[in-house]
Amino acid sequence: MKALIQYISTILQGLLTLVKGMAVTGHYFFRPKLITTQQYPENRQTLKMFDRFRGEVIMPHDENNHHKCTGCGICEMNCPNGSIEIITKMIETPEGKKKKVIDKHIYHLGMCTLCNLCVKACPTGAIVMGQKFEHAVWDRTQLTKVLNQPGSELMKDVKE
Amino acid sequence: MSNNLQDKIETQEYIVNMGPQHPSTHGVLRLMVNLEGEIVKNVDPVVGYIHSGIEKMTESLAYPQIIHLTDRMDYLSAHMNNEAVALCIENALQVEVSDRVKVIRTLMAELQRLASHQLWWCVMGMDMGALTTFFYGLRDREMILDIFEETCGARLTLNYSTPGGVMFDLHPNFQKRVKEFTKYFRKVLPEYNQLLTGNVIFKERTVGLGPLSKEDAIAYGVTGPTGRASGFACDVRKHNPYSAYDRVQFNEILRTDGDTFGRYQARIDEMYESLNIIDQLIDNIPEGDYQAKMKGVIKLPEGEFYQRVETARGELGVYILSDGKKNPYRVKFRSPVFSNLWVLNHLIKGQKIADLVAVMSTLDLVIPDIDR
Amino acid sequence: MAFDIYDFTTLTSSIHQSLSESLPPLAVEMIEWTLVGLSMLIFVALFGLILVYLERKVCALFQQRLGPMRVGKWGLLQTIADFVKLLMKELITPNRADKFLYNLAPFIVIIVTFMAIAAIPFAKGLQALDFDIGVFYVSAISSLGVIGILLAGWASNNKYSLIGAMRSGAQIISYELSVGLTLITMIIFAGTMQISGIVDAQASGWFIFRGHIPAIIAFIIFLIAGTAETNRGPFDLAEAESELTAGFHTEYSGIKFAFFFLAEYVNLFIVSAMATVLFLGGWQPLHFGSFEGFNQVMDFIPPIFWFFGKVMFIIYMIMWFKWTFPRLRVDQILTLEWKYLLPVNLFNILLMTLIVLMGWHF
Amino acid sequence: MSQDELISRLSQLTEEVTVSMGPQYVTCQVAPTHLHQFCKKLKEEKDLAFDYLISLTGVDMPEYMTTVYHLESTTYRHMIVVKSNTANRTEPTLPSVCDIWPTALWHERESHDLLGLVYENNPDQRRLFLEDGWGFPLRKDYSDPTRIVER
Repeated sequence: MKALIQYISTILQGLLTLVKGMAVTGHYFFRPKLITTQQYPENRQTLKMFDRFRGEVIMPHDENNHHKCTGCGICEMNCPNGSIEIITKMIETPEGKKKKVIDKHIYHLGMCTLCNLCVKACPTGAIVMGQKFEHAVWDRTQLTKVLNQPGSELMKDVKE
Repeated sequence: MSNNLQDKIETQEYIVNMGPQHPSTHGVLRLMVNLEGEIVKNVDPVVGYIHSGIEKMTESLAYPQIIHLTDRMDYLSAHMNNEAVALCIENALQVEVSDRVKVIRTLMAELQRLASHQLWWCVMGMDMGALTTFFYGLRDREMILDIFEETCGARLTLNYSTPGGVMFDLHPNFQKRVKEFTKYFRKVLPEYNQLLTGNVIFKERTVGLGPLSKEDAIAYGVTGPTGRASGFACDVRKHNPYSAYDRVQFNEILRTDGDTFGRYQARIDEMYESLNIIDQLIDNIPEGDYQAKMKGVIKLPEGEFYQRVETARGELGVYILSDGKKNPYRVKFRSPVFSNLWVLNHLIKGQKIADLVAVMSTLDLVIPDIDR
Repeated sequence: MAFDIYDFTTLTSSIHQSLSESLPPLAVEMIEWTLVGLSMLIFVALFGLILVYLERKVCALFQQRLGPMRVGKWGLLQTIADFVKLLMKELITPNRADKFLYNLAPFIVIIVTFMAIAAIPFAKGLQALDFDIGVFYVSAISSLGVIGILLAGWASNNKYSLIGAMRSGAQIISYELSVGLTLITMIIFAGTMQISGIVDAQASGWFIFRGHIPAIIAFIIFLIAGTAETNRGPFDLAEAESELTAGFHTEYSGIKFAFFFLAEYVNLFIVSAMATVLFLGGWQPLHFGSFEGFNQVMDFIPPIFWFFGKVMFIIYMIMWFKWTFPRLRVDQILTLEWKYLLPVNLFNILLMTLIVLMGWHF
Repeated sequence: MSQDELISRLSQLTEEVTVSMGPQYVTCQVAPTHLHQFCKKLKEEKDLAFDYLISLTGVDMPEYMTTVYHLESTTYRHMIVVKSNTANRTEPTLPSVCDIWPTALWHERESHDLLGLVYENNPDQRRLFLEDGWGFPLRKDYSDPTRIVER
């Protein structure tokens, strides 16, 4: 008799736990407002990343097409993956002195791990992390970018 | 005639190749499973499909650069990995970091542990066939990832610890968000229990399955919640406190059953403990610098340094052998999953295929941590 | 052509009459069979598509997701797009598969489901086959599907498939017993095996109310065993995605895979329809004793809506099971059947017999 | 046991061991011939009880190959480092400790795979990550011009 009661109670208890589980899923079934998923490409306009989001390395230019990069190469040294290459050139300043300036700041997004070490190490704050996160391209070569815009110059008040 | 036929029939070993592409191995792990009907006779894990040679790469990198590679070992406890290397370097250089850094690191580590355990929970449910758990777990994990993203700029590969501090100061919203999260998560965790822990089918499938004794856990070096469920007191946070773990009160979750359900319950309990730790620290984050003054080029003194931290999966050891240059001479990561994996064969012999999946998910394998 | 939404016999008999006026009896027979077959085919295809869409939406809501939203409004055309995709896919046959059996298996599965659907009464007079052993016919036919699954698993020459097929075999053979016993329980109560007769007997009240305790027990067991019969929910061992990748249909692609997929959903419909017929009164509206006003309102709703409403409710329950519970292990499935469902079932038959003998029912 | 006590206790254990204080932990240098015996004692002596092998690291010093064992006692919570060198680089052989600590089986296998160290009496000395015939990438003289880019 005892075994029979135990047998029936195991069945009932088992059914009870099942009903409890169903209560949780049922709770959410009837509350479609709690849905947390987003429809990504549709909500592109409203989608805003956090201000520290590390999407890619960019070099901000002001309205006169001036940047802050002196071409010192510290970011290149700090990069663990070799995704930054600095090509410098010598120009002559109006005073007649020879000066080393940046020719091309080459950035391989395909090799970048977005570790933030270059941005942290940059003494002049010339490069920052961008917010863009949609990096898919058709061709791998498009991932290699030149960060300084053509014809851009060093800002006046940046110390070397 | 019939005798003749019986002699002709050959019985072959039934070897099923689970992986490297298989829904329940959670990565490129390959298991050669020797079956007899449904019964597993032997499991031979084959690893190396995602070996990235981190230990070799570190030998040509400067110390701050090593840290971002460790994100990619156990990507679910990225912060703890970063912290381990940072602590090891600080230890070697005798740099004292500020209290603020210590507390920030502890908070981040506990959030990371929660995120990792949430992912483990939902994947465990999915392996057992309850697909809904997967979405509930991810839903809650998203909140932690948002906190990470706001402060560190990344969701998975944080690279937040640096030698001597952290990469950024805490975001002004950090405290508010974490408090929101802990309040919400304390409400949701009982739901987890209602949905999966108490379920009679789940209990039937896990209780008493694949028991691991304390002696075996120590002998096989099984650490983390997996080892603690067997009674192996291996919580590095408790026994060799680092960062701010010496100033918080928390219990080391120790269980005696050591079966699949014990390992499951140990992780659920650890989530509560992590919430406790966060609650103790979140309101009193001391002021201070978030980055100690470090030299431009970090060179470790000659010698060997070892640092142990507790990741979400167990004990991570970082062994750095330095010859005084700016690159380490040899770095070894004693990764928790590497040691935990090999106990699988010991646990699963004589059980069924479905049990293999259940046991594997309570070992909580992250494959890049095995391969490194 | 007379059409009455409350009684389809007028429609069918008017078609029969108009055909008989101009054609010999044999041709009439042929044309009628073709018409019935075609309408069944269209029904199965359409209902399968709707069920797949519903399943995706229902499971999305359980999981706090949106589900398909892209193709058409709220993703309504998603399953049609999927179907077109499946039609266009290449049919791959594994190298060392048993070609004949491999190709035969999906057809067995789909034909069996078609055969079973013939006996389902959708509304008054809307039933293709009305044997005097209708219940027996449905239970006999629905157990044939496992042959297709076994053949598929064996012929694929895939280790996962074979394990899945073997599991499926063991499972269906066991649960056939439970389904059969619950059917017997209700046959004892109804006193007939003719499906239309069972439905008619429930005009004064559904069996689940009239049969009280034993009928409710039988209903719960039928739900559990029926879920197992359809290889769904916590009993989807034959597919067991996290263990056996896709189980018995791992190697199938394109339209052959679609047959298995469709058969699963049509089986789901058949089980739900049988539960409706046996417990929830088929197409009979809900009546409460002497509430005349209420009963008249209920009568106003056409029987076909009653039938599909009840079927959808049971399908929803089975989906709810699937998206909540973890999967059982193979030995636990057998334990559940032989240690719990079978004894309870046998006891339940005794109880039902007693109740019918003593007239303790409503 | 404090670290000083550990040093004196370990020095008494056998004669073939040089015990010194490392940067963090007590370090024991043992010759390969005595390694197995020494490790067995470490585990079996009641007051030492080093039952937990945390980590096993193979290191390629240019002149010799080393294996570093990090050990902990789960009862007393003291830690030591054991090292053993072998000068033979073509076939560096050390005794296996996998019968003492089963976890060593796979750590030794990893070390064998990446450094070419051979552990005697280890039953499973297959390659772990790499294919047969691959070099030993963690050795300092390993070169792979196609896959390694020098900076």
